[in-house]
Amino acid sequence: MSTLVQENKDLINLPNNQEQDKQEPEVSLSDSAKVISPGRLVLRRFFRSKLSIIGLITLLAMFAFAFIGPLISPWGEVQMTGDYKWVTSILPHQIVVQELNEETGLMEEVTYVFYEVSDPYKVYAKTPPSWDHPLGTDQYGYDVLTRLMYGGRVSLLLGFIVIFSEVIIGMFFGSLSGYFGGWVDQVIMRVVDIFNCLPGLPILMLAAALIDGWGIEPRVRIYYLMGILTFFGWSGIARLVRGQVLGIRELEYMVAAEATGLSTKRKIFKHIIPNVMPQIIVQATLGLGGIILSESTLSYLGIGVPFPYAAWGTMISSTSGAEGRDILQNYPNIWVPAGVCIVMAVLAFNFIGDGLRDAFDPKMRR
Amino acid sequence: MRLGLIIVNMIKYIIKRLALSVLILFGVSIIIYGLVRIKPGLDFVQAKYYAQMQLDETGQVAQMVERQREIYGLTSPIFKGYLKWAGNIVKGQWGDSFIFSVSTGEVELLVDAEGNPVLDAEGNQLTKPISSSNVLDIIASKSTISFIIALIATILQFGIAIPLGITSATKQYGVVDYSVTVLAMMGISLPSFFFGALLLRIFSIQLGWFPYAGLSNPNSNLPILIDNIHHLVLPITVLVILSIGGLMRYTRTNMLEVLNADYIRTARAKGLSEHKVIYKHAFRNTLIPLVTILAGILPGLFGGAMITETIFSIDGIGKAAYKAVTMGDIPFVMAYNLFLSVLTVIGTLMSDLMYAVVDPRVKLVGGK
Amino acid sequence: MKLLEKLKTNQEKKKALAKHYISKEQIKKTAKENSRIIKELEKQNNRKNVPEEEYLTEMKNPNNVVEFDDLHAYFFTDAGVVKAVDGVSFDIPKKSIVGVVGESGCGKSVTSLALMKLLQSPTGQIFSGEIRYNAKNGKAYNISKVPKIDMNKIRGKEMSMIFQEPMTSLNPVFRIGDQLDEILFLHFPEITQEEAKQKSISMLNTVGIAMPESVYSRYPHELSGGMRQRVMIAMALSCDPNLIIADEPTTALDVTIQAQILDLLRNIKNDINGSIMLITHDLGVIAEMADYVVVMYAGRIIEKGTAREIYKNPIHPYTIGLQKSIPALNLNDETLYTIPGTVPNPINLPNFCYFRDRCEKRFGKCNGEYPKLLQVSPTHHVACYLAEEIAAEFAKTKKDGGEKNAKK
Amino acid sequence: MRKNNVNQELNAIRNDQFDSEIEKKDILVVKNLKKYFPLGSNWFKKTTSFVKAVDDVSFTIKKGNTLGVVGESGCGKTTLGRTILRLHSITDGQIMYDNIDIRTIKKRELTKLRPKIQIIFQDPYSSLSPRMTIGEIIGEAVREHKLVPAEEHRDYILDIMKSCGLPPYYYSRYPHEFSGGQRQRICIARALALKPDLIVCDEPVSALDVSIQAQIINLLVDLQKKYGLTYIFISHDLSVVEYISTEIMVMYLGSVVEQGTKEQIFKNTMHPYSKALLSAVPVPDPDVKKQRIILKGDIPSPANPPKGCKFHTRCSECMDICKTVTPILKEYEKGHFVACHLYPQD
Repeated sequence: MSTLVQENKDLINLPNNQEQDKQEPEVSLSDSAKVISPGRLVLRRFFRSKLSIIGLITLLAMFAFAFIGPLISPWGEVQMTGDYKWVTSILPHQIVVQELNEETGLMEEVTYVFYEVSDPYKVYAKTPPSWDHPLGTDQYGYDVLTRLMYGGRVSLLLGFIVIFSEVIIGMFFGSLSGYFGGWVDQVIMRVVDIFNCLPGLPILMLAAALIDGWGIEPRVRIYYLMGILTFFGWSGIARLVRGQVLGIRELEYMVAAEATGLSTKRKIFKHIIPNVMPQIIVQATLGLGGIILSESTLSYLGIGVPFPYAAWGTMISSTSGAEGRDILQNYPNIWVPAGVCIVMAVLAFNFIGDGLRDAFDPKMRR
Repeated sequence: MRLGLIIVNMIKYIIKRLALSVLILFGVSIIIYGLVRIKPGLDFVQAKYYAQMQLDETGQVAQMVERQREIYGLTSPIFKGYLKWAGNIVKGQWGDSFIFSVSTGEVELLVDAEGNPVLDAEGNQLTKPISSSNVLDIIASKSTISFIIALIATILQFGIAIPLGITSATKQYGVVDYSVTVLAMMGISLPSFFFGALLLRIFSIQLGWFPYAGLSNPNSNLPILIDNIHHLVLPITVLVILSIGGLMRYTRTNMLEVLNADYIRTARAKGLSEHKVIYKHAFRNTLIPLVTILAGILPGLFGGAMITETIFSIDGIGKAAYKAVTMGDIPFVMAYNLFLSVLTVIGTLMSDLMYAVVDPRVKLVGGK
Repeated sequence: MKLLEKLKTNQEKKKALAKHYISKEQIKKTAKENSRIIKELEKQNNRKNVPEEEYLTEMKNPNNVVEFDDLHAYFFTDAGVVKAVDGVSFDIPKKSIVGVVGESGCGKSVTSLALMKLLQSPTGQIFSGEIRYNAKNGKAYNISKVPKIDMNKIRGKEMSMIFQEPMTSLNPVFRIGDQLDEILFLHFPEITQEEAKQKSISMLNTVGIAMPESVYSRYPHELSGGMRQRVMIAMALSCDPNLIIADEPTTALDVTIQAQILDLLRNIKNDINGSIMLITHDLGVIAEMADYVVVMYAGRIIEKGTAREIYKNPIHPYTIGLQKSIPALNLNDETLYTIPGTVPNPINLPNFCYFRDRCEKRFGKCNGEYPKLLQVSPTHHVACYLAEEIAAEFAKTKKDGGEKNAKK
Repeated sequence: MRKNNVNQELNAIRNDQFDSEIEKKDILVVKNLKKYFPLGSNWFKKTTSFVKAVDDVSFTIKKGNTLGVVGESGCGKTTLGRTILRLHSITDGQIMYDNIDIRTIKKRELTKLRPKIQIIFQDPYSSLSPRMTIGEIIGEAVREHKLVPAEEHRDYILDIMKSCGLPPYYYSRYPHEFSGGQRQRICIARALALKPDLIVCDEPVSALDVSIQAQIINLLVDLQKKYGLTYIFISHDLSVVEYISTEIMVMYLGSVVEQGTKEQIFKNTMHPYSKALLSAVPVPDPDVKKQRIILKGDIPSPANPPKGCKFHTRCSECMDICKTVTPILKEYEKGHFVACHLYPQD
């Protein structure tokens, strides 16, 4: 009989065959084959989809552009182009220069308001694309390409930090609510309900506008922005986690974990969290796109990333306001690239998120 | 008898949900008020009138500022202040906008110093329109045009997205399916301000097919309605394209799920044509999850589209809110947020009720 | 040196294993090939305005309702072609119950879905073979060639189906009455609303529903599983079909409810003028219900015959093992007999007997190609080399008998 | 060696008072067990009605025996199994495992007791966590309870796997690679690894194919002989229960209708429901045409069971008394209990 046993896994050790000597087959396929963990299976399925690969490549390219690009670029984020040796500070539409006051014979700071390439200070604002400035310069004379890179830094980094904090908070409250149930669940879910009823953009605007009034340093304001986005964004993840935990709690392997007397810590960290993770990862990836959109919208409204720091939204906001029509009509090189960058980043995250969802759950394709 | 029981259950359910809604709105108002109060230094009312107060000799401005601060409970500690503000909200005093005022439609009869009516040449008493900067009045007056735009956009959105979503589900991996996926992805990924600007640049500035901004053109010789529609084409396009993607995907996913159900196989086994299987048996079941979307429509209908209205200079509530934010009109922004939250709560309740209408399995039970 | 050796052995191991895995190129190739085949078959299926002559055929035996003739139903997946039904031939005679039995994944459901042309398109396709159907009007259709549109006239009216899950097989948003009436309106367009309602209620009465009027206006979720299955049967009966396909009709039900439903099925079989194709994995149910039994294993028929032949005189080791491994009431043995191993992977099946590796009676011949279906009695067929002798004997007597007859 | 330690710990929480009451061999004594699930509540969060999933069930199992629990859906057999492990809170009654009162012991002591009573589930697909290897699944609770020294852990697990018919290379694999029958073996190994005395088998073979079903049943029987296990075998399949059990309990809507040894239940069936259940089982023999008792109607909802005898709505021998008076479970021969008005009730 054993001569015919080749790669049949189940023939060995069956109660029926126990009388016969059970020689385990030496090296069969099942013995030496690679162990495919669920994680690797997901990755394999993920890379099978063209769209997810496109998304991943786009994202990597954008990261390189945003984080390596500025190191190569000869221009700075707030470096004005022109013959401006005397320029000491810059604000929107105005420069302050040191000038000789002929009456007193002293050097004095004089503020000039400018709109265009102007003599005698030759700030090269709104120059068309050239070798020096592949995408031209904007209305302040900054290099558009370099600003795009710095804007990418803000958007991508901010997106990742915000989603990470959201996931941490959401997972904490969601799993608490789903695992313990009862009044804990009631309280947390009502709070989540409240956050879900808040209007998205308007409440962000209210918060951002109020913080605007605090007169915080521009550098620090980005962190406040992150805080606001996290504060108003965690509830969705909490609700998702709660639903998942509730579902998993009913599954028989959780009952088995209870029956074998595992500790609560082990049940949560070994059984619940790893099985909730797939959904969270998908949601977080898709959410990243949303956060980038929110951030750029706030920046567009002028209450996000503050000037003079670059953000994609701010760059597009040059199409509104006093000289908006002019820029909209005559200088697409100033605002179109920023829009394209936003679309590309959000699309990339959406592609990756979709790919991951299909990979995690092949039955629910798209 | 049975109908009676259903109605009683329904009323019980609604009462219970309303109680819950009040709780939620209570929480929402705490967050909104809390945001306003965590501001250090000068409070927003004083800040707004700071310059005027310095120049004010009669003390009128200072009085007005004090009245405003009373409304927002800024004079008391935060907890008491909240109760004061919330009480005012319930009474209907939502505060005054700093920057907007609208005519209430009523007029004040003009009188001179002695109290005699001021007459014009023909002997009629002169009048002065009364204006109000109460935020509720402003919201009411500004949301009309926003509502019209949103209504058209929503109808178009549903009318286009649902058939397309169904088609792409039934012809999975076909041409329609791929185009729908791409379109949906674009819709989700495009920022409205960028897309609006692009459309303006191309269709208004470059090609000149559509007007640049506003609602009507006084120099136009078109009939007023046609002129309005002409102005609204671009903003509505933006709204539709941006919201259509999500709805299409949602329809598609749900349709795919329904098409895998056992009862669809039963319907096919009956000998029903594919058309009937999809548009009768599958579609009714796809409607069930689609009803949840209704919750989001209500705030969308009355809340205006902030960015789109701004870009196309349409004087709706969205543009007003945008202006209020940029100019620091916090009373208006607070009211606007609260207004939207109320709409969301009502929308959720309505969609839950609709659920019971669409899905016979759902029973509204007051107790549970 | 050692490192090199290790590398070498690793390489060899990889190579040895490679044949067990599908490479990316292979996947691409199969996907491309699959989509080509699917497209062709779908084109065939989606034709419109096809003259009836194209799919008309002759029954081999006019006393059969359905004749499966070398049916191949495949699923074209990216991992390879799943030959869910691979060369199945059997007949369903008029006014009889034919039981199809086998374990999950043996292709019994796929066979019935192929007959109804309800295979999950586009991956599931009837690849080749004929299914001849003897219609009420005396015509014989070749189901595998009938285009989708014309199939709608056959489904529900000529043959109908009862599914396994009564809980999910009725549309939850329509009332029972609407779902019953719908099939009547569809196949008898001239029927009035009143007549349809009358007919539906009488149908509900037939299947033993106590208050048909009240059930008529209820929603499916208000009924129990047994009641829903009765409604499904009423729906299947309402157009007086030639053939009812019952795909595991009682698996999801409780034992006492199962007894009710089986009783009902037995009764209606006497009332109606048709046959029943009963698919189940439960040998007990088949024994009680069926006149003829077809045993399937891994997409093929391994044994078929009358119920008595299969139960009293099984020949194929799988049939024997299956019967011995059920713990039957009051038939206690010391240990339960088990068939070792599991059902083979349906992709890339070997070209020897699929049961060989689990079979206790295998011998040298079993390494040869897949055994043909041998006839061992006028109604009994077995696909096993063990039956060769009996088959030869039978062939001889048949020949003798034939000669005798001829002489007479 | 380690096992003794666990036993010592358990001895500490054992209540000796009961020693005299029950025989030493009785491993599990269940008395008047009730499990009610709250069903809806009014505005003030007070439960107004219950589903009586398990209503006054008593039984005793001796070591090495198998108690079969039979019944149709909604009869409370699964709830009974889970309540015995205190996976549900116990509404009322007493569960004594080896003189330990499971209802009243503290959570910490319960955790220590857990390995002694194990459970196997119906669905082999949802009872294994998809992100753990087979070795982890079987071994994690062994590690948690420190049943074997850390250095012997792997060998111990491999040993257990071997006795469940699982080849050693499964150790580092994931559940998604295995079929239903193999998964069920893994579940059995997980339970067995904790050196249990009692295993509650909750429909362990209902989801499996016929040929695999036989393999699993045989494995269970072999393990019982080898390790002296006690089973509570829950199933709706009478033939499987008859095969594996020594005693049988027939349940209907949360109550026991008949209880006795296998021979008593099958040879001398008394309750009309048991009779109907037995006659409803299809026999795989075309020549046997048995007289079938076909019950009328559906199983009533457990949330709203009929008054009197719960079975009276479907019973062919229903009398007037059945509609009003609930029959009590009474012993008619040694160990054979029936709850039916057809037999003298006092």
